Amino acid sequence: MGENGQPQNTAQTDPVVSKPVTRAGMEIASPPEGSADTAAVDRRSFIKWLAVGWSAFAAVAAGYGALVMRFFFPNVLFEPKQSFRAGFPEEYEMDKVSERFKGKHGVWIIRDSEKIYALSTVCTHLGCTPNWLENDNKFKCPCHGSGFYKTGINFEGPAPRPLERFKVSLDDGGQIVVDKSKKFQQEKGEWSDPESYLVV
Amino acid sequence: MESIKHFINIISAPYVMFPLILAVFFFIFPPTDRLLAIHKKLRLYKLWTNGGGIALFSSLIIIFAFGLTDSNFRRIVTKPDNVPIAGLIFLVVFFLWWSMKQAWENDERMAQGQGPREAEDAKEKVLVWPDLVYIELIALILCTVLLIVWSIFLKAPLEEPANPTVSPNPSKAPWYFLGLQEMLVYFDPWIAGVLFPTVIIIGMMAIPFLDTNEKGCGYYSFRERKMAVSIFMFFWLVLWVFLILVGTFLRGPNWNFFGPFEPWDISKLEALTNVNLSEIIYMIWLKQRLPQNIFLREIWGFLLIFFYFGAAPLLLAKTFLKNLYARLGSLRYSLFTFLLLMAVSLPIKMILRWVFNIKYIVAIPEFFFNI
Amino acid sequence: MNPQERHYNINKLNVIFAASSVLLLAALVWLFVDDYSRGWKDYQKEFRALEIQKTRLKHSQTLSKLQAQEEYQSLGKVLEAARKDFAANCNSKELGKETAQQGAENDLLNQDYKFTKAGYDAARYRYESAAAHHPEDAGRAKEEFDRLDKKIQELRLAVERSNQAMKDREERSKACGAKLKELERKERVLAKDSRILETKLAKIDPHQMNLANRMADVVRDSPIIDFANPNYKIEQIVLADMREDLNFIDVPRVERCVTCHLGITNPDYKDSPQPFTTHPDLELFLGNESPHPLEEFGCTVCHGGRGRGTDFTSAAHTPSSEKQGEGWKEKYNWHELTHWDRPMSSRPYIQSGCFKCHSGQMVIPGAEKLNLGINLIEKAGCYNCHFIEQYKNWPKPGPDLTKLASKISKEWAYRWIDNPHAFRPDTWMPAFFNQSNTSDPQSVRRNQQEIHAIVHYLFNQGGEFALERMPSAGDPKRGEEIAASVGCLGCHQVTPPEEDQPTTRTLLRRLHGPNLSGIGNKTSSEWIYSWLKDPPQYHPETRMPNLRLSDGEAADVAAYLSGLKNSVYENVSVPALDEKVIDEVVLTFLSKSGTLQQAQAKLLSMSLDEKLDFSGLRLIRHYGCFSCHNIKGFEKDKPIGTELTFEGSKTPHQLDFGFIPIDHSAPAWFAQKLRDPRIFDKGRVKPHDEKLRMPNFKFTDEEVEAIVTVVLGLVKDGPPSKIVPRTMRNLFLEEGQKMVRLYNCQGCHILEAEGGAIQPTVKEWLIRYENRSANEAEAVVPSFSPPNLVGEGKKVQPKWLFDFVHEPVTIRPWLKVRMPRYKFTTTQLNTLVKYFSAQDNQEFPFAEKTDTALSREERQAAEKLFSKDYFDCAKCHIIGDKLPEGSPENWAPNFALAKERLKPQWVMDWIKNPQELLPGTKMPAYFDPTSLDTSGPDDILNGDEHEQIRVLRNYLMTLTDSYGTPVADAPASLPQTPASASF
Amino acid sequence: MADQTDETKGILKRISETPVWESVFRTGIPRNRRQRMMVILNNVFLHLHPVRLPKHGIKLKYTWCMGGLSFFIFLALTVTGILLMFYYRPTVEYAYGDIIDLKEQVPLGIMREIHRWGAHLMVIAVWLHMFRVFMTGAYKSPREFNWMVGVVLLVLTMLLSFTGYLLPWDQLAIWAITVGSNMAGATPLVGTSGPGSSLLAIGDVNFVTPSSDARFALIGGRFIGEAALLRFYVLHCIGLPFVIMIFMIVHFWRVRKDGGISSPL
Repeated sequence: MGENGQPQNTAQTDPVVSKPVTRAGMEIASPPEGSADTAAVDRRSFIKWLAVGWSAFAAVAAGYGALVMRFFFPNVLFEPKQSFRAGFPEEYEMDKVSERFKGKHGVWIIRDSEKIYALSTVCTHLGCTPNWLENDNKFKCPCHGSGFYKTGINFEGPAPRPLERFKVSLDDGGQIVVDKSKKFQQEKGEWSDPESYLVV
Repeated sequence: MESIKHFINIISAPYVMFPLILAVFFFIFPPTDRLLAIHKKLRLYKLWTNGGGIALFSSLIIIFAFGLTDSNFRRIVTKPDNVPIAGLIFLVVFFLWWSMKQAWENDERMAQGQGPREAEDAKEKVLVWPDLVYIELIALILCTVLLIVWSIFLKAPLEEPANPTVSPNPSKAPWYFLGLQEMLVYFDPWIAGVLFPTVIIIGMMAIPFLDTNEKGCGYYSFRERKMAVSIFMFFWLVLWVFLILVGTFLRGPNWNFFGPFEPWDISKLEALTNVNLSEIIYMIWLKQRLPQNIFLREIWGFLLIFFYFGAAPLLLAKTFLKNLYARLGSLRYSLFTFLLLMAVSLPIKMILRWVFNIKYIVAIPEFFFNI
Repeated sequence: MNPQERHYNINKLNVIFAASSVLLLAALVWLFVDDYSRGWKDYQKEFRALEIQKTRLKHSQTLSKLQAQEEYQSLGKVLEAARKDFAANCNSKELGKETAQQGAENDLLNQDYKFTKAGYDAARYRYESAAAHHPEDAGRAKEEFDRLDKKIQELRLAVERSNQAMKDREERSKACGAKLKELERKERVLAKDSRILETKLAKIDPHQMNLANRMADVVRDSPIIDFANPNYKIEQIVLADMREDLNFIDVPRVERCVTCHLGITNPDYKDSPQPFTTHPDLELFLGNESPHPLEEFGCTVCHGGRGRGTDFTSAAHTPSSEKQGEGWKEKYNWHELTHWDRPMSSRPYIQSGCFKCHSGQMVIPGAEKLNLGINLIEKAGCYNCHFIEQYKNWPKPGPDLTKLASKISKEWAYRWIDNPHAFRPDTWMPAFFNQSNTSDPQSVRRNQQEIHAIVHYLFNQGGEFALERMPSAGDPKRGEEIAASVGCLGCHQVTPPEEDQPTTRTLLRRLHGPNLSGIGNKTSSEWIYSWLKDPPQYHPETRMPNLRLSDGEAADVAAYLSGLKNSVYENVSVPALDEKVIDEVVLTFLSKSGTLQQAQAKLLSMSLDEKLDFSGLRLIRHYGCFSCHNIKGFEKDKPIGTELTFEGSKTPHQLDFGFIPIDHSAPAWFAQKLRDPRIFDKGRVKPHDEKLRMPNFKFTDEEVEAIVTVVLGLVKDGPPSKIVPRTMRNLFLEEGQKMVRLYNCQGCHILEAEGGAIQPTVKEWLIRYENRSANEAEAVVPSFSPPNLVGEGKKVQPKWLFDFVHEPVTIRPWLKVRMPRYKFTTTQLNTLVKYFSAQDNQEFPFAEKTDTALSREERQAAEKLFSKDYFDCAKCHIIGDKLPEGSPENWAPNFALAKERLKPQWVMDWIKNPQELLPGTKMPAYFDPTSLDTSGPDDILNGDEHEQIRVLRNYLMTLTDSYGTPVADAPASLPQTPASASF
Repeated sequence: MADQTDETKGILKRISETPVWESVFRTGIPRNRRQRMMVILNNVFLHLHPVRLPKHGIKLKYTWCMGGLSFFIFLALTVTGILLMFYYRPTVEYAYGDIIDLKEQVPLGIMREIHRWGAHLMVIAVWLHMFRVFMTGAYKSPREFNWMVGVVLLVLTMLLSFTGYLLPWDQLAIWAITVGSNMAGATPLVGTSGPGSSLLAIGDVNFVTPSSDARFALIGGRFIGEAALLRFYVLHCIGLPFVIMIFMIVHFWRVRKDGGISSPL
């Protein structure tokens, strides 16, 4: 094995890849040895194949990356459903914050003189759950001290923006349906979206 | 007794403690020759002698011993997950002292024209078997002993079963991330939680390339590389370890500040009267309503940021940091100043908050873009 | 020689590397494509096209309807004018500028207030905490607090003033646009439906999208990034309560069926092709208001199949027929999902899914096939040989055979056992002999002798039944009339069954007792007479009641019945006894308990009688005759068949398909088994006594399907608590329904809106014996049939009901049909009473006591109402002995019974609105339930209708047998009134 | 030792002369210099070390032994972690109960304490190691690359600790992880509550949603739940240890290749 002349033989017998190519191959290993006349042609084909090979390889590597990334996003979620029925509008007292669905669905339902809206119980700062302080008439987040008015507007603490509201609508039977998959943010001017409240 | 506690409570407030540390820090770890002269005049290097060490340690022990008589302090410090942080304080102080002591000894030797002690030692070669292998074995045996005894004395914490609807007050991240969580008070999550960690990692990796000083390799030393050590100490001790301590021991319900001897009163209120830069400019100075156009509204903040990261390094290169610029070259210099400005932005933001009640320089909550 | 120490040609390596890299890339692309192309996406795309088409159509319809609306058109014009008006008058720039200026000041002031307030709150806390912990600092803290307090009071005033001013300004500018706003609101309300459709179209219809959205519509579903926000995605429902049984552990059910069955809950897709079709019964299933909403019950709970499957095969779809299966193979590349124990139920057996949860109920509303199957199982008595948990302790369906000798002849018995269906095609007695595995001459020969042995044993039991002597020969004609009228036909038939009559549950009620045609050939008139007089005398556990016939009536009926002849068996010869074959039989059984030699020795020592006795006993045990009949000597034997309690959970591997080329599925096996119980012996070589022995019930195909449906529903993985809650009420209902079923109450009565099987025969009787025309008869049938028992629990007092069922009395003397007397135990009677109470949600056993006392004035008022001048109650109602005038079909029950029989509250409700309680009743409505307060007579009790009804009720509760005499138990304080004598 | 009989000596000697012994221990008891060198060279584990060091390199005063201890604690955590895996099931139903059982019934369930405190200790040890390296200027040429690897190891150490924090599935765990993982949601562009997330949209179709952002990739759901527990478990037990091992191998290799312990020039 150690002292065979195989490469030369192959090069000689192979009509397509003939001798010069072998030299070109050597050239990479030791440039000074190359023969000048055929080197240009060889170099071109050399680079061509190398380019094809490595770009394909790079694409494959990118593909692997995409594969792994995609793998981390499953096609279904086993999380609880995002919408729920919240009873009839008449069940909510005027100007009161209802904590009926705080625990189960993470939503406050609030009725004011004109409308009913559903506030998310997720603090916009870092996602803790604020508490409704009836006496202070405000929501106060226990984690970092953010405070919100009944409307959900932030007025103290590190919370960068008001609480989010959820889509509310009436179903065929006249019950309120809160859809948590659709959010409305005050700072984007979305609270004027008619889907974000129920006129009562 | 009570008044001492009260005093400690007051001075440990970040807006007292932090400026205090800032004021003292650069005298203890002087980055320049001028500060070093003051340092020497004040005989602060005595800290790095055996006597200084004893003083440091005994004061630390006294503080803890004194603190542990207080029920509030005891409750916080003896929380199982906080015990390692108490340990961390002792370890950090000890190793800081030890390294600085060796550094000063070497500095003295070199001042007298001798090489560092390590150079002397290095002349002699030692076979690894059995000396090194043996002390390693002993070290890991002792380490195991420590772990076992610790585990016997202190049970790992286990709280109530997870409940996604009830958040404990306060909710704290694991202690080594409390520095980041503390930063959240001053910065938006995308900066404190994403940008800063990334910059910290990149910055740390960049250290060998920014520090072009060839001296001080392979032995403890301070004077030869005081700028590097001083900056590192500032980042590590002040912006990392200190913030962890604040986050662990001094942040209570509602992430309010509580002194070490103050009970964690859930109803404690702090006046949070922060405003954005745009509000100051338009509402208070110009007595106008905020412009509807976001860009117009925040243009001043953007200009300020641009100046801070764009123009300031250039100005500095021409003035204060002329020498540094010359030494580092433009690429290294811009990376260095960027990292430095990034890091300094935290104390700046803190001070802006405390002094001017500034919440955000640029506030575009519509796009979650607040600086 | 090789200074570079090289071996391969580097260029060649480059080419190979390039080629293999490209190959790898291709493979990777293939991998992505393969992962990306999933069948359900095509369905979703198809559905979307359908949805667009439907929505477009609906939208254009709504829109044209809206535009045709006059109101809308005029509103449009007004609105336009209002808009112009608004633009001209309300939108001044100056005003806007002023508002902005004022707004800025207001904002600043508000912010100032907000901050001061925050500082104030904090100062308060500091003061409080200082006062508590550091009193020395409290003074300073208080100072600060007081300062802020003062400041905030001032600020507050300013802020309020400023806010008010701001509000006023806004109000003013709003007022200008108020009219426009109101008009716009009106327009919104009118155009709501069309707007909703428009928004929907904008979401799904690419033609309604702008360029960006159209691009996004394509991009969002492209490979790799289709995780972010795809159009087409797997829809699933996770059912936390409907667990899936994975052998020893329950896991939540995951239902992905709706990924393809996209229109399943939307009634708009009724006519769309599968898989988009709407569910055929949204009222009962899937709808939000239905008892089985999709979110809670999903699909596979009822249908079976693999809920997690997302392609046609992996969802374990099951074809309804082999032909459909072939079609599926072609169309969907379908194959049976072999490694899944619970494939979808195929369409014919779909109702088996109901039984999983509803197996405690006797009747499952809406599941007709299943109900039929349950009835068939009960009638055929499957549970006697095959233990089924639900039918534990049910009675044997066949007659007692211990006293057989008194009833029939040995020859007749032989012929019957040999081929029961020849004599009585609709009998429940199955055929044991001459079946597909016993039709070879040798088996036939052996069977003949086996029957002889069985008959021998049956006639040797020694049971005694003393036949009563008939008082007279009886008049068959009168007997026929009696049989037609007293109620025999609620359970029996007297004519041979019609060919090709579909099996229904009503028919089964009339097959409750045997078909009596041909009974004259079977037994004697004496036996019939004795039986009629006292059925339990012959068969202690019989469910045949005592019709309370007088001796003469019984004799007439006996004479009539014995005249019903069927001579089929006259021509059937009974083969002679063949001792050699009997020996063979005896030897078979003997050799089972000893060596052959011992058996042969034993055989030699036996006489023929002994042999017959011995083999008869063994054969009855072998064939399981004792399961359905009481036979002496088998009191402790256990059922001989496979237990069926969880038969539906059996997988095909657990069933022996033999050499029969049918589909290897459980339903196919069960169906085949029922059609020909012995078929799986085909091609097998077995000794006679090891052959399959299940008898043939000659079920029709539809009956087989119904029974298989039930069997497939006998599964293990029902929900643990079953879905019907185990409340007392439901338990009472179940128990009661069981009795109703066992004693065939619905053969005569209508209960739970079912039953009254006797009614057609009543009609016939009316035509034949009462000379009514067919139409007339049809109209009055309800009056001459046993009463409809709807609301019975509300109506009658429990104690009365108990007594009545125990010992019936006549309530409606005009009825020929009569309530028979059952030999119910106290428990059974209580069960019935509880059942009726539970039916109507009545308190049981106690009800509130109602005071039915009447004052003098009240009594007079009541009598007036009762009289001819007003309601004329006595025109129809019997009062004690006093019968009303007019024809009996207009008569109504006896008032004298009211006090003991009826619940006071019910009487009031009844007077108020009889139609509500018993739709179609003849009782006239004297009050108008829709406007009760004005419908009664005005001159009695000041026209207070409630009072009128109350006194009338109280009055009725005082009436007794001897109508017209003063009421004995009227309260002593009230003067007894002789006024009633005027009637 | 002095009065050891010849016989016992003979037994020890005989054992150490058996072919089995010799096939395992090539060097014999390292008595002389050569043997002491050979024992390091011939043992794959000890081979981590060079044969000889400059004297300061073995001084605790110089090294603090923090690198070695970090590695040792890692090994201890690996062993205790593997043991814990036998009793811990990473599901919402079982996780919390299994942790209780480690304390209540599992023999030597103290493994959990050792694991937890070891984790804290490892973070501290790694920090101190970094501190020592900085103070001795050991990151300087030619050790720049190894410093960078060290930074990666530091980050991985904290991530390992962070992922392990969720596993007991108690209030402490999920809320610490909620606070931590919400930061991922603030990642610019690819986090729903990060700046620029609304830029990744075409028309009305938003591509960064709570179920497709950076936070989701981390916790496998829209909130901390079953999927997060499983992901953190896999990362904690397999993913991150695998990565950190690779980096450790590189780290150790480069320590040797970059000239061993740092010394004054």
